[in-house]
Amino acid sequence: MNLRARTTLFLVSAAALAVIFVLAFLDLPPMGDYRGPYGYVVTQVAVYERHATDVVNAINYDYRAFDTLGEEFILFAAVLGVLLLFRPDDKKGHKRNSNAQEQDELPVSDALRISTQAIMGLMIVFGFYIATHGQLTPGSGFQGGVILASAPILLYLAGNVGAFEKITSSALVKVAECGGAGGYAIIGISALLAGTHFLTNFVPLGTTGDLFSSGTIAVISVCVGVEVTGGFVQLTQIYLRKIVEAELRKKS
Amino acid sequence: MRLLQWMSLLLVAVAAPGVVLTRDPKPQVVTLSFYGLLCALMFFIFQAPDVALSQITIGAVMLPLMILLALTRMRRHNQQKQRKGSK
Amino acid sequence: MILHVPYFIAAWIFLWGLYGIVTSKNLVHQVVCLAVLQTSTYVLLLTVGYKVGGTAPVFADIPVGTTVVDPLVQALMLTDIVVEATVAALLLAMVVKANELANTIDPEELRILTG
Amino acid sequence: MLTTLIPQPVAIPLIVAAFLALAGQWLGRRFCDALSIATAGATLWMTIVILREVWLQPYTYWFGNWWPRNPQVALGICFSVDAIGASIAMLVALLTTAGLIFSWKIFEDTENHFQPLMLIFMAAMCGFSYTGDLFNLFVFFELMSVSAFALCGLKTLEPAPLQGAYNFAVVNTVGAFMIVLGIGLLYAETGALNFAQIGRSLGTHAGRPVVLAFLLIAVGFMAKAAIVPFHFWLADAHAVAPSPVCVLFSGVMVELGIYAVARIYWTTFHGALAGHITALREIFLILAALTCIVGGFMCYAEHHLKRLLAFSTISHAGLMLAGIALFSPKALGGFLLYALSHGAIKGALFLCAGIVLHRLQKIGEDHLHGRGRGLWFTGALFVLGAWGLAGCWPFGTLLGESMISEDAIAHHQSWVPYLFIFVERLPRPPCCASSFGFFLDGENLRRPMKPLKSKNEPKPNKCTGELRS
Repeated sequence: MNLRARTTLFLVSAAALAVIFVLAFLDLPPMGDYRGPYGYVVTQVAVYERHATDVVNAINYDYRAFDTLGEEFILFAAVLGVLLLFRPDDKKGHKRNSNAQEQDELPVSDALRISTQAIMGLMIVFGFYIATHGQLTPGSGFQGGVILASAPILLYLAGNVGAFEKITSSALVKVAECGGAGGYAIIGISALLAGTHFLTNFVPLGTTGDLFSSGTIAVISVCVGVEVTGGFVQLTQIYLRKIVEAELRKKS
Repeated sequence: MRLLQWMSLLLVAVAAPGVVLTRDPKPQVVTLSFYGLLCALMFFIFQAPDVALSQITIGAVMLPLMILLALTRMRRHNQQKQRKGSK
Repeated sequence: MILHVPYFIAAWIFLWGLYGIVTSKNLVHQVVCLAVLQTSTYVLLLTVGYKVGGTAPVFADIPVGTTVVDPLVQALMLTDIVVEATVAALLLAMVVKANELANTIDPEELRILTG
Repeated sequence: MLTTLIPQPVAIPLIVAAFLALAGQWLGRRFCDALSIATAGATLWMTIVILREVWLQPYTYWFGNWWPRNPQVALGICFSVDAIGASIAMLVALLTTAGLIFSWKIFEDTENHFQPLMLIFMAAMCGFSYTGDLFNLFVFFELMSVSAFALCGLKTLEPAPLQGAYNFAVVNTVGAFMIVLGIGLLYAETGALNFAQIGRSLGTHAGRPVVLAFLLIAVGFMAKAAIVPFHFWLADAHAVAPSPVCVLFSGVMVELGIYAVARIYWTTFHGALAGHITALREIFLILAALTCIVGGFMCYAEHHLKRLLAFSTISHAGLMLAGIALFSPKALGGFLLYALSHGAIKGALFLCAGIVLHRLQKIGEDHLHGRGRGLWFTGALFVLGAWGLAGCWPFGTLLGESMISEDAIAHHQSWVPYLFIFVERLPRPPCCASSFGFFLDGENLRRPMKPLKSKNEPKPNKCTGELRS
C-alpha cells in the first residue's frame, strides 16, 4: 500500500472514529464533575490508614502497589531488551577500549566544567530528596531516580568522559537495577512470611509527616528509586558508549 | 484559574499537530521537548504535581535525550559507512 | 457542551498521533508520534479526575476532608508515563539497530529490503 | 494454603529473573538454565495446585489485604481466580517450561538475558489470566508486550527480525493506548477499576461511553490476538522470533488476547450490554470469519514452515474469536477447550519446526549429523500435530469445536460450523503434504552432497516427548 492510499484510508476511518468519539464523549460527565467513589473514599482514609500525606504515592506504593511492581518490571524488561539488542559489537568495543580510560579529559572551558559539576551536585541532592520524601510531598522514587540517572550525563557534557565511562559501566549500576526491582518483589513476599497478604505493610507506620513514616511506602519508594536510577543510566549509557569510544580513540 | 486551565489545554491541543507535522527528527526533538513541558504545565495547573514532575523528568528531558542520543549514534554510523564507501 | 471540550481535545490528539504513525516516513518520527498519541490518554484521564475547586491530593499543608482532585487517575498516569518511556526506549534501540544493519530508517525501504 | 500460594506464580519468577539478570554472568550458563527451568517447573506445579483448589469455587485474593469496604468500594487490587483463568495460567507455565528446556543449548551468546525475559514473560501472562482489576490487566498486558518485543528481537544479525519486532511493538502499543482510553471512559462512568465493582455500578443500562469503552478495550486486546485489521504483525513476528518464543506467542499470547475480551465481557459488561448483544455478536462473528478466511488463504500460499504455522494461528484465532463472539456460557466452555488444545498442539508444532530448522542449519554448516530416526520422529510428531489441529479424534479441538458449533446453531448462526470446516479440514491436506514434502525434500536435497555418516545421532529430544504427554 503506498502512502497516498494509506492516507486516504486513514482519513476515512479517522472521520468515522471522530464521529464515534464525539457522540460517546458527549454523554460523559462534564469536566470538573468527578463522581467517585474511589477518589472520595481513598482521600478520606489514606492519611489515617497509611500515615502518608501524599495520597497519590499512597495509592501507587500501597493500595495499588501491585500495579507498580508490574510497572517496575516493565522498565526492567525494557532495559534487558535494549541490552540484548546491542549485545555483540558492544562487547568487543568495550574490551578494546578498557585501557584507554586513563587519559580521560576532553578540552572544554573551565567555566563550563565547574558550573556543570555544581549543577550535577545539586541534581544529586535534589534527586535524593525527591526519592526519599515520596510519602510526604509530590514526587517519589521514580521521579528521583530519573533525576539521579540524568546526573552522569552532565559529567559527559563537562568533558569528563573517562569518569563518565567509569561510573556508568560499573557493576554497581547493574546491582542497583536488579537489586531495586528484586527488592520490591522481595518486600512483597516478606509480607507473606509475616503471615499476611502479598505487599501488605509489615513495618511500623511511624508518625504522619516524619521522614521515617508510612512503613513500606517509603521503603518501596526507595527501592523503585534505586532501580530506576540503574535502569535509566543503562539506557542512556548504551547510546553514549559508542560515541564516547569514538572520542577517546580520536584523542589517543 | 479557569482561564489558565483552558489556555494550557488549548496550547497542548495546538502543539500536538505541531510535533507530528515536524517531519525531520532533529527539530522534532526540540518540539517534543517543548510539548513535554506544555503537558507538564497542564498537569501542574490541573493540580497533579506528581505527574507534572514525572512528565518534566521523562517527557521533557529523558525521552528527548534518548532520541537525541539515538540520532547521534545513527549519524555516526552513517558517516562511518560513507567514509568506508569513499575509501 | 463546553465542558466536554477537553474530551474532544483528547480525541483530537489521539487522531493526530495516529495520522503521524500511519503516514510516517522515518522510524524515529514514528516513535515520537507514538509518544504524542500517548498524551491523549493523559488528557482524558486528567479531565476525568478533575473536581471543580479541588486542590492537589497532598495533605501535607491542608486538613483531611478538603476538596481535592481524584488521586487515582494521577497514579494511573504515572504508570502510563513509565510505560511510554520504556516502550519508546525499546523502539528507539530497535530503530538504531535496524539502521546499523540495513542503513535506512524509512519504513518503506526497510520493508523492501527485508521482503 | 491458597492465600500464600496465589501471588507466587507471579512473584517468584520475577524475583528469580532479577537474580538471574544480576548474578547470571558469574554463575555460569548451565546453572542459569537449570535455575530458570526449575523456576518454570515450580510455577507449573503451583498453577496446577491453584487450578485444583479453584476448580469448583472461584477465589478472590486481595493484595495488601485491602478488602473492599462498605459499601463495596475496592481500593486495592485483587486476583479473582476461576477455573478458566487458572487453566490458562497452567498452559502458560507448561509451555514456558517446554520452551526453556528446548533452549537448553540454543542461545549461547545472549549474556543471560534470555532466561530472565522468559520468566518475566511467564509471570506477566500468569498475572494477566488471574487478575480481577482492569488497570492491573493493562499493566500485565504491557509487561507481557514489552518482554515479547524484547524476545522477538533476539536474533539481531539481520534486519528482518527487527522489522518484525518493531511492527509488532507499534501495533500493540497503539492497542494498549486504546485500552487505557477505554479504562478512562469506564472510570469516568463508574469511579471504579475492579471488574465486579464496575459491573455492579453499570447495572443493566449502557450509555454510549460504555459501549465505546468496550469497543476500545476489545480492539486493543484483539490487536494482540491478531484479529483481522491487525493480523499483519503476527506472521512477521512469528517468522523471526526464535522457536521457544514462538511457542509462547502462538500457544498462549494470542489466546490470552481473546480470553481477555471474554473475561471483561463476562465479569464487567455482561449486564450492561445485554441490550446490544445481537449487534455485538454480528460484528464479532464477521471479524472472526474475516480472520479465518484471511489466515486460511495465506496458509495456502505459504511455504516457509514457521510462517505457515503463523498463518494457521491467525485462522485459529478467528475460530476462537467465533467461540467467544457467541457470548454464551456454553460457547465459552468450547473456547476454553479449544484454546487449551490449540495452545498445546501449536506449541508442539513450533518446537518440531524449531528442531527441523536447527538440525538442517547444523547440516548445512558441517554436514556431520545424519538425518536418521530423530528427524523422522519429529516428522511423525509434526503430522500428528497437524492432525490434531484439524479437529480430529482424539484431540480436544474436536470437543471444543462441537461445543461452539452446537451453540452457534442454537443462536441461529448456522454458518459458523462451515467456518470450522474451512479452517480446519480444507487447508490440512496441503499443510500435511507440504510438511511431508518439507521433510522429504530436506532429505533428498542433501543426500547427494555427503553420505550418511552417523550413528552418533543426538539423543532423542526430551522436550517433544514431554509436550506430547
